[in-house]
Parts: sequence; C-alpha cells; structure tokens
Amino acid sequence: MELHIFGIGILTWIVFIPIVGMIIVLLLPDKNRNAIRWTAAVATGIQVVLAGVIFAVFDRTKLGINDAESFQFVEKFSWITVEAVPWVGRIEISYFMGIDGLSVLMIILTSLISFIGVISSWNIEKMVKGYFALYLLLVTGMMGVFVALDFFLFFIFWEVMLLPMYFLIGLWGGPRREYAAIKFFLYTFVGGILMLLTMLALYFSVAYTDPATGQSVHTFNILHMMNPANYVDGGLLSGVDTTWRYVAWMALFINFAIKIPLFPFHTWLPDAHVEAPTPISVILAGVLLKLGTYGLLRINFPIFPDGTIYFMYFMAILGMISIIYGAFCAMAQDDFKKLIAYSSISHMGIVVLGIAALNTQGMVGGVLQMFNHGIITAVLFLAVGVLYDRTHKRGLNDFGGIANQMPKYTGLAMIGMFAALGLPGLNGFVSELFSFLGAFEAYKWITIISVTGIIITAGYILWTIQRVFLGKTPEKLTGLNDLTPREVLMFVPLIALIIFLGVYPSPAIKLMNSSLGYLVEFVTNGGF
Amino acid sequence: MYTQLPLAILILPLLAFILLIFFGKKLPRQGDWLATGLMTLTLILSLILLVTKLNTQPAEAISSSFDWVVIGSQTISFGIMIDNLAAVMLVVVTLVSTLVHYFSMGYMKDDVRYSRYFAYLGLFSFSMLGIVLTNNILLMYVFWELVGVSSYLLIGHWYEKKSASNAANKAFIVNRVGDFGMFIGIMILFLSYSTFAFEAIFDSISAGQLPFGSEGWLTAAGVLIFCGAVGKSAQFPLHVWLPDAMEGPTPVSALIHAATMVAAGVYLVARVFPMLTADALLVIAYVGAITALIAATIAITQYDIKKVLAYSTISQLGYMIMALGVGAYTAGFMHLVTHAAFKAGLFLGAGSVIFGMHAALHKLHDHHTDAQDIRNMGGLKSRMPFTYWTFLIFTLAISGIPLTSGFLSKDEILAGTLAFSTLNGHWFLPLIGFLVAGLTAFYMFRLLILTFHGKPVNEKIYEGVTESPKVMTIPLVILAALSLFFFYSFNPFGATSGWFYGAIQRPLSMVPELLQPATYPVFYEAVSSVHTIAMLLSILIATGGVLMALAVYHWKKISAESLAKRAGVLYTGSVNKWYFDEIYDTVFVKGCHVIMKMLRWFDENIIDGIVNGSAMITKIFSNASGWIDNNIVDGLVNGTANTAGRAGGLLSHVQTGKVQTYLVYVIFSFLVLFVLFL
Amino acid sequence: MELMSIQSFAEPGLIHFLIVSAILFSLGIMAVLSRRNTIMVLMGVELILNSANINFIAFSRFTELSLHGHMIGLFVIIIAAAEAAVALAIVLNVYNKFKTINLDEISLLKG
Amino acid sequence: MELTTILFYLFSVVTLGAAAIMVFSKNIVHSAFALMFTLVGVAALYVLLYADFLAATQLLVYVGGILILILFGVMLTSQGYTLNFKTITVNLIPASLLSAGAAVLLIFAFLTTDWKISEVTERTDTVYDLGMLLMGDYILPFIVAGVLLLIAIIGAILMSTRLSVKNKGGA
Repeated sequence: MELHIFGIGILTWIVFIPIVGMIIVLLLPDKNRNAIRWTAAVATGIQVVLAGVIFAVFDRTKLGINDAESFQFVEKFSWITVEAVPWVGRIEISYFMGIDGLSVLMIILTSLISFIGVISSWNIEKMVKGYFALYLLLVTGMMGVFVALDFFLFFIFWEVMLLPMYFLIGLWGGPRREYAAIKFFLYTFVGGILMLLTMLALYFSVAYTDPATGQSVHTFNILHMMNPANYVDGGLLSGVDTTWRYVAWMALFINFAIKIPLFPFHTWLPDAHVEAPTPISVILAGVLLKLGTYGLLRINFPIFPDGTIYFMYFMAILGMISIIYGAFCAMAQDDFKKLIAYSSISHMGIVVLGIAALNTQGMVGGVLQMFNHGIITAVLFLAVGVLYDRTHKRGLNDFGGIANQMPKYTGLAMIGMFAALGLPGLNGFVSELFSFLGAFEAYKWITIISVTGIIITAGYILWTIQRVFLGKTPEKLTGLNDLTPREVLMFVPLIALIIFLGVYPSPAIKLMNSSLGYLVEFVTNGGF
Repeated sequence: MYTQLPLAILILPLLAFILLIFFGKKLPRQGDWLATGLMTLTLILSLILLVTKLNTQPAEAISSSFDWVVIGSQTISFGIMIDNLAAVMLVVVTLVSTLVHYFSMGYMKDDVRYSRYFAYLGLFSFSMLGIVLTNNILLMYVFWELVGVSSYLLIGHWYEKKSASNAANKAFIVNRVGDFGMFIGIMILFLSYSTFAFEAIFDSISAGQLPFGSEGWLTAAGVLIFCGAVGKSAQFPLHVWLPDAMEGPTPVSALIHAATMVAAGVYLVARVFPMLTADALLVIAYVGAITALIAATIAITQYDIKKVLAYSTISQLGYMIMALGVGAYTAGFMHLVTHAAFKAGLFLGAGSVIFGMHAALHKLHDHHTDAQDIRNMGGLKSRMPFTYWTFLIFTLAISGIPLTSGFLSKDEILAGTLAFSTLNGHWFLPLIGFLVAGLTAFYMFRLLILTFHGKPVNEKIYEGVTESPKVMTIPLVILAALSLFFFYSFNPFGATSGWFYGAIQRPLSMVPELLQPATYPVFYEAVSSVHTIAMLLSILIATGGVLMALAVYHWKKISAESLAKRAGVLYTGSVNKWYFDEIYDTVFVKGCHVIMKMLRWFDENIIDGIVNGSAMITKIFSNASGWIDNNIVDGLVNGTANTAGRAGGLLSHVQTGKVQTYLVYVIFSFLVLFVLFL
Repeated sequence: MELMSIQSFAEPGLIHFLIVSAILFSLGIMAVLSRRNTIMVLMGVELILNSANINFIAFSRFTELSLHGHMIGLFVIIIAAAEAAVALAIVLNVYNKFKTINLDEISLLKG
Repeated sequence: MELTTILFYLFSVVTLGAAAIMVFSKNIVHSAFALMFTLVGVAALYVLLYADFLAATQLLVYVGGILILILFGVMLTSQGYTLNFKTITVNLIPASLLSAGAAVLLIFAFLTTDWKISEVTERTDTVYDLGMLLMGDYILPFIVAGVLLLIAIIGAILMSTRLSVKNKGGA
C-alpha cells in the first residue's frame, strides 16, 4: 500500500506538516495571535484528515512487524551512507518510515489528541508564538516516533520530542514548573542515554549482507535487527539468551518504563502533570505515555524475543504493582491533576500486564487500552482544565455541587470518569476486558490480584465525582459558566469515540488484529 | 418476529433515555408522558411476546446473534435469546417499570430534576431488559454494570444530600466487589470454552470439557459467577448496600431495589443453573439461607418504613437464592415473580404513605420529624384507605398466608428445602426457611400495625395526611390484584398445577454426572412426599407470626420492651444490624485509607526520596570539592588575582569600565594594522 | 565579465567558502561589539570561532593543509566547548553578583 | 548547476541569514534559535567540504552541547518570572562600521591572495585517518585538550556550586 501526495509519501506529510506549520507560525508577527492559533489548528487538522485517509485505505490483512514487504506507506531513502569504513564496513542510516497494525492506531490517536490540544490551547495568552511553535515541533516528534523504522530516526524523533516538552512545561507551567521540568528532563534523559547505548550496541552487532554488492553493511534498520541471521559473529548482542542481551533488554525496558511510567520509575509524572498547562497534560497523558509501551512492542519485543520471554513474569508483576499501587496512590490525592496522573499509572499498568501476556487477546487489549486510555485521560485533563480556567483551583476538596452549576460539563466529564472506571458500554471496559483475558491465560494469580484494581478504581473515581460534582454548591462556586462552544467542540469528538468504541470496538481491533497476532507468534517462536 | 420484537423492547427505553437526556427540559411537562408512553408500549410488546412464546411449541430457546468483534482467531458474538424464563422476566420488568413510571408522575411531581429522573428510569429499564434478553454472559456483565450505574445515578438523585451520594457510592462499590468475582468467573469460562454464549458453554461442559481440566475450577467458576449475584442481589456478606440505597426516591426503591435489579442476581443464577455443580449449589443455598436469616432478624427491630422493607427484600432474595441452591428452580423463580409484584406494591405503598406524611409535615412547616419513621405514624388506615387495603394484601402475600401469590411460591420453596434435607441431610436449610417465614409474618404485621392501626401518634400530622392521587393509587391496585393466587395457579394450595410450572421447568444439569445435584425426578419425588407437611407447617408458622405481631403491637398483651430486654444481646445486635457496617468500615474503608496513606507516603518519601537523594549525593560531592576549592585552589587563585589586581590598579584610571568599548578599540587597532601590513 | 561571473557562480571553490567565513566573522564582530547582553556576546564569539573553522576546513579541502586542518578545527571545537562552559559559569556568577548580565552596567573595571 | 553547487548556496544563505537574524534580533531566545540554524548550516558546509566527522562533531558539540548551555544561560539569567528576553544594542555606529570594514578587508585580502590550490582529493571518509592522526602526531594536543576540558568542567562546576551555596546562605 502506497500513497503519495504531490510525489511525497503520506507519512512524510503527516510527520512534517506540523513543521511547516511551525515555520509559518514563526514567520507570523507576534501580535497576530489568532493567525498563529489558526495556523496550528489547520496544521493539526490536516494531520487528522491524513490520519483519516490512512485509516480508510489501510490494508487490515498485512502483517508488518518484521517484514519490510508488508509494511504500508513505506518510504525508504538512504540518508547517511558512509562507504567502507575500516573494520566497520559500510554505515547506513536511512530515512525509513512505514506503518503496520501496531502503529496505525497510535497515529490516529496522536493526530486526534494533537488537534484537540490545539483547541484547548486557544486561551493561552503568554508568548503565543513560541508556545505554538514548540507545540508543533512536539507533534512532529511524537508522530515521527510512531512511523520510524530506522532506530537512528526513531532516536532522533524521540529526542526532538523531549526538548519542546521541557520548555513547554518549564515556561508555561505552574508555580513549581522548573522543578517539574528538570525532573522530567533528567528522568527521560537517563532513559535516553540507556537507549542510545543499546542502539549503538545493536548497531555494531547487526550487519546484513547487501544483496546488490555483497558487502556486509551495518545498519540501524529495526527490521534487520529482528532477524537473528543478521547478527555478526562475536557481536556483543549476538546469540540467544546471553547475559548481554538481557542487559540490553533491561536498558531499553528501563527507558520505556520511564515513559510508560511503570512503578518504580513513575515519580516524574505527577509533578509534570500538575505543573504542565492543560493542553500539555493532555498530550503528555494522551500520547507521550504511549510511546513507552509502543517502544516496548516495536523494539524490545521483536528484537529481543529471548529477553522478552525471560522477563515476562517480571513485566507482568511490575504491571500488577502499577495497577494496584497507582490506584491506591490516586485515592490518596487531594489534587485533581495528581489523581488523574496516578490513575494513568494504574491504567498503563493494565497495558503492560496485557502485553506481557504474550497472547493475542492480551496484546490487542493492551494496544487498544493504549488508545482508549489516551482518549479517556485526555477528556479527564480537559475536564480539570475547564474547572481550573474558571476557578483557578485544582484541589478536590475545593469543589462541590458543580453538577448544579454546569450540567453539560458534568455530563461530559462524568462519561469520561465512568470510562476510566471501566464501565461496560464505554471504551475503557473493552480494552481492560481483553487485557485481563489475555493476562489471565498466562498468569492466573497475578491477574486476579490486578483485577482488584478495578474495585479501587471505582472507589477513587466515585469519591472524586462525589467531591467535585455532587453535594451542595458552596457560596464561592456559584455563578460558574457552563461550557463554551469551543470547549464543547474539544470534548465531543473524544466522548463520541469513547461511546462508539465501547459499543462497537471492531473497527479499531480489525486494524491491528493480524499484525499483533503475528507479533505474538514471532516473539513466542523466539524471533523466527 | 423473534428478533425484531425483542430488539424493539430493548431499544424503546433507550430511546426514551436519549430523548429525555437531550431534550427533556424543552418538552412539555418535561417529557414524562414520553417516557411513560414508551414504557407502556414496551409493556404491551412484552405481553405479546410472552403470549406468543408460551403458545409456541416446542418451548425451546430462540436466539439470534451477530459478530461483535474478532480477536485473534476467536470470534465473539453478541445476541439475544428468548426462552420462557426470559419472556416471563421481560413482562415482570416492563410491568413494574411501567407502573413505577405512572406512580412517579405523582410522587416526583415537583422535583428539580424531573426529566432527568425519567431519563434515568429509561436507562435502567434498557439495561435491565438487556440482562434479561442476552444470550451471552459477557453482554450480561455489560448490562449488569449498566444497571449498576443507573442504580447509582438514581440512588444519588438527590445528590445535594451527602447521605444520598454516600449511599450511591457504597452501592456501586459493593456491587463492584461482587462483579470482581463474576468477572474472573467469566474469564475462566472464556479461556476454557472460547465463547461467552450460554448455550455454547453448556454444550462444551456437557461434552465433558472442564475448565483447565479440573472439576474444582468448574465449581470455582460457578461460585465466582454467583459472586456477581451476591453483590447485585444483596446477599450476605455484600448485603450492606441495599438498606443504604433507600436514600433514593421511593419509586426507584420499588423498581430497582425491590422488584427488578436485585432480582437480577436470581435471574443470573437461574441462567447459569445448568453449569453449577452440586458443591456450587450447596454454597449458593447456604449463602441464601444465611442472608434470609440475618436480614429477617434485623428487620424486626427497624423503625424506618423503607429500611424494614429493604431488609425484608434482602431476606426474600435470600429465599430465592436458597431455593435455586437446593434445586427448587421453578419455585425460586416463581418467588421472584410474585415477590416483584407484592414487594413493588409494598414500596409504592410506603411511598404513598411517605408522600402523605411529607405533605402533612410540609403544611405544618415541620422539618425535623422523620417522615419515614413508623413511630411517627399510626392509625393512617382511615386517612388512606386505598393505600391501607392494598398494603394489607401485599403484607398477607409476603407473610405467606393462603390465597395469595406469596403463599404459593414460598410454600414450594419450603417444600423444596425440606425435600433437599431429606435427600442430603442438610437440616439447617429448612430450619432457617421456616424460622424466617415466621419472622417475616411477624415483622411485616408489626410494620402494618404500627403504620396503619392503633391511635395516631401525632394528631396534627394525622389530620394533615390525605390519600394520594389516583395516578399513584391505581398502580397499587393493579399490583394488589397481581398478588392474588389465581394469576399463577388456579389451585390456591398448589402451584405445580398452574401454567407457571408448565412454562418454567428446571433445565437439565450439564455438569459431569459425579458433580450433579439430585436429578429433577428424584427431587420432584422428594418434594411431593413432603409437600403436605411443608404446607401445613408453613401456614401454621405464618399464622403464628401474625398472631404474635397482633399480640405485641395490636392487643398489647405482650410488651415489646420486655421482649427486647429478654432477648438482650440478640436485640442490640439486631438493632445495630449485627454491626456489619461498623466492621466493614473499620476493616475495609479504614484499611483502605491506611494503605493509601502509607503508599502515598512511600511514594513521596521513599521513591521520590531516592530520586532526590541521587541529587543529594551529587551535591555532597560538589560540596567536598567546594571545600578544596575554597581552601586550597582559591588561595592560589586569590594570590594571583591580587597580584594582577595591584598591577592593574596602577593603570586603572584610564579605563571606562565598559568591556565593549575596549573591544571597539581593539578591533579598530587590529584593522588599522591589517590595512598597514596588507 | 559576464562569463566569469557565471563561472564563479557555478562551482564553489575555496574563495566562496572564504567569503562566507568572512561575512560570518564580521557578523560575529558585530554581535560582540554591539550587544549589551553577555550571552549575546558569547554567541557572537561562537560565530567568530565558526568562521575561523570554516576557513580551516576549506583550506584542508583545497590546499595541502589536508587533514591537519581538520585536526585544528577539531581542537577549536573542543576549546569552544570548554570556553562556553566556563564563560557561562562566569556569566551566572556575574548575574548572581550584579543581578544583571548587561555588559555596560558591569563597570567594575572602571578605574 | 550541480547539486553540490545548489547545496552550497542554499546552506550559505541559511547560515548567513540565520547568523544575521541572530545578530540583529531583539529577542534573545530568537537569537539562540537562529544560532542553532547557523551552526547546523556550518555543519552542512563541512559536509560539502568532505569533513564528515567534523560535521558530526559540530552537530553534537555545538548544537547538542553549547547551544543547550546557552539556552540554560538564557533561562537562568532571565529575571524572575517576568521573562525579560529583550536585549538592547550599544555602540551601534562604531560596531557596524568596524564589522563592515572587517568584512571588506577580509574579502579583499582573500580575493587578492594567490592561493596555492592543490589537487582536490576526493575523500570518502576521514574518520580513520583522523583517528590515526589523533593517536599519532596529535597525541600531545589531544591529551592537553582532554585536560583542558576536565579543568573547564571542574571550573564550571565549582563556580556554579559556589553560586548555589551562596544563594542558600543568602536566602
């Protein structure tokens, strides 16, 4: 499947449209704020349209994962090639993009959340130009990570995403923004170094024979890294089940676990969320966290199937701890944003548990949960943002009786809350169901303990609803305006998706079913 | 016919919900006519369906389904299934729901969120009908949770009251605990059989496939699924939410917390009956029995009219569950149906009383007297004749007095337990069954007498109470009529000859032979042999209970206080509901709080501490090097700088102090030199 | 003349690179001399260093300087890194002391 | 025109244009970002000069390191929460005269000098040779550079440490 627009592949378009938007934003005069906003909206809007096109023409039967032939919308140009370096051979870094069932849903999610983020950024008044320029750069970084099939390219996009995020938190954030931004930066920086080291180790261990010239070529191509036949003799990561392969797996895993975030690596998340402005929280929870699990599935699982199988239980247990721990911590919070941040930890734990099961239900459930969680937390953070805009408060105990004041808002926010709670008929349930089903097949007791998380989740969500929406309206909260049309506009697509995917998730599942099934097979067979 | 009609039945209430939630405020009369009309239409369709189904031979289940999702290589399909059980249940749900809609038009008349209320009723009816119609345990779970949510929303209808929102939360969370078990049960079934459909699961079991190859897991699956019923049907130990749920509007209590939703647990057990092993059934029977006993003992000391009814509901639900557990399948389900009628009637009657009391208190501007406390009532018989007479019929029915529907079903249950004990020797079950029958008659007549008979406690209030409007009393009359025996069987002393027993028959057990409970013929024989004894005993005990109540509260021959004193610990235990709330509060709620505080502390101090600690270590190092710097390096540096500074001081007076000015000079000179040497 | 200009436009040789570097150098000088902000001055210095580097590399490409030019360029970059680190530390100290980093307000050197 | 020619002019324009923006922009953050483009452009020019390793180093050290340092400097010295990124120019007239003069003189000198242009050697890669040189002829400068870097790091850390200690004492 290929699709070109003006001779340029659709993936290049979808990745670099925000950069074009960024340049236009930078060229516009500072004062013309609306033009800047509209530029960003149009750029991300085009992305949404392109994502829609991808969704429509995507071939649901092709497998992808390790087979370059069955990736779709592939674009591959050699980018940096250095010939005949002594004792290294030819170095090859290519501009290699393509998507399969694993990434297509993430692309749709990224474009949608980015677009919604722009709408909710409309009322940012401080340094509008800089804000939107960084925002669009961030979007490019995220989108790029999801389409890159060359490790070097992946790494570049990964790092491109971090810098704008750092500034967006550090400049437009709340009172403790420096602390949060630096913490975020350090955490992800440590992860980045681990990934860089592993990338280099992989690079020197993998060489494929160029069919045209017969040369042995070192490559950053992720797909080549998946093939055990491509590992050179005596390479650091050659062989199966070696200590170094486990170490490399662990290094990558820590990098991704920081992003997910899994239990011991999670403390940057609550701080970052609390200080970040609303749209950035939305992006952070909606898309950035998914990069972690996406990286696990795209890189850890197929490149190191032996390590994955070796550490299966470890992952499942971390997932379980995250579910329960995140839920309890969420219950203990008084800050609305912190509560949602911890609930994200809990929900991402479900993703990890699902994918650690290494069977199709778990995998599909996990990836669907990534998508669903992205949408649900986006709604929740938007909901907090709406309240924060009006009252400049985030403490759960500062609210009460909002239901009487803002009925429309309450209705929409409650749907989001119930989706987070895993109510059947809303999308959170479907993915939790499949994740747990898959996990139960692999690990009975771990799953049973994890499922208790849904009781705790019900506890803190209902308690939150009670404290914020129900009860008598205190004096100071009277006279709040209900949602403006712009705010309704940012909620409605997400809520519609929540309900639609809750009732009929088939369109989403069909996209990834065959790819993920193949991934499971590929990993459980040890990479053959 | 069999696909369109059920679908229409399912969708009409949903339509009402959607229309009212979006346009409720804009419609005339806030759209109550729309909700009620659609519900009445649903009732008519359900009746048509029931009649058609009962007249269709053979009486097999009819189902149709569609593929919901394909995951991996497994297809999950959803669908509907109509068998006699479902058809009867449909009519029960739609009938009670319709009557409650009418009743609510009077009861909720001046409510602030009138249209919202009717919308939620629609949502509830939709989900409840979904439970009834589905052919699939996953879909049942889906609707199961949806009724939970609509129950949550309706209990919290007056959410300005803290107690209401607390009760709503409690109901939802306690139900979640039960659903947790059900969820795991569903997972076991799906992993073993790759399907969620009841029929397919039963087929696989009867073909000899066991979950994970072990009989223990089959029993476990049965018990876990029963956990869902324990939550929803308020069985011990998860019964605590139901009395609190009385915070909701009274018609809601009648619909959800008496007639339909709480009976869904019973319906669930009936649905999965073929896959329950003898061990699982025994667990079910004992849970039901314990629930019946606990709730009945609490009910005799309560004073809130709705609380008494709530505990009696729990107790009756325990009866039904026990009946299913011992194998008296039809009797249990029949009790569900008859109970739905008379308990809905009791609640609506109570609603009518509360409505009258409220109106009276409102006129007196009295906001302190509790309108629901039976100690504030008395003698209302003459003020509210319709309510009184219908309430009397319902009370007779629930007490199991002959000629009522309650007698028929309760009698069969008692006979069933007795038969079960003759087969297996579990004497505890019939013992509790008869004891609770007596207690039920006692506390229900206590309620009736204290409310309607005797002298009014407060003349002023008494004067203010008037009969409720027609829209509220007519549903009562209809339900009272349905509480009489001839709707179920023309023989007032034996239900087995009626149409109901013909329509609803105990399904064959599918589990391996060794694990099966006593087969139906064996059981039926045992029942027939003890039926007469059971009937006589039950009439005797019920009459005894009624007489006791009359003696204590009407004729005042025995003092209630002295009875209470003599009972001692039992009395205080009963008044305090056996301390379940307190125990759960200390163990679970407080425990949860302790854990969450601990984990929060752990998170903020230990994990974050490690992160910040690594920063600290770096800082210590830098401090150490800072010391070296200050004392050694700086010494040298300062020495050099001082020397240079003194030298510079000599020339300093030619300086302006601005670096860039110097730079201009420098570059200028450089360029000059450049030109000169070029 | 016209021919020549086209020719010189066509193939970038040594001169072209040198001109680029010269312009870059003068821009650097401009920044160093005219901006008040110390950090801007530092950036100007970076420009000057870069322009010098371009010269070195260009010479190593077009003359016999060969790889030695690269080596010098490498060392320039290294020294630039060290310079930037130290300079910024100084700037921070200055800022801490004077609460400003505008060079014309820091006139302690005034005699 | 050849591809390299086009690229040369393209990158020259980018480099010089960005440098000009850097110098003349009023906003220091803009300047910093413009500097980034300049540095990247210079790296591209290196590539055109077959200096691949230097290009990479330029990117890593300048764009990755020095630029970030500068940004940190900007962040840390912007006053309080009211972000004051504007900078003012001084000495405008002498500075522009001098820099224009420098440019003219330099270009004049470059054009008039008779450069000894040798045969252009098409190099495929330089890393190996550079490595050999670095470990051979240039071993002493290499070590000295290492020591210099170390000293710079220690010095920078010391200065900023004192900064934080003093801050603490002050607060």
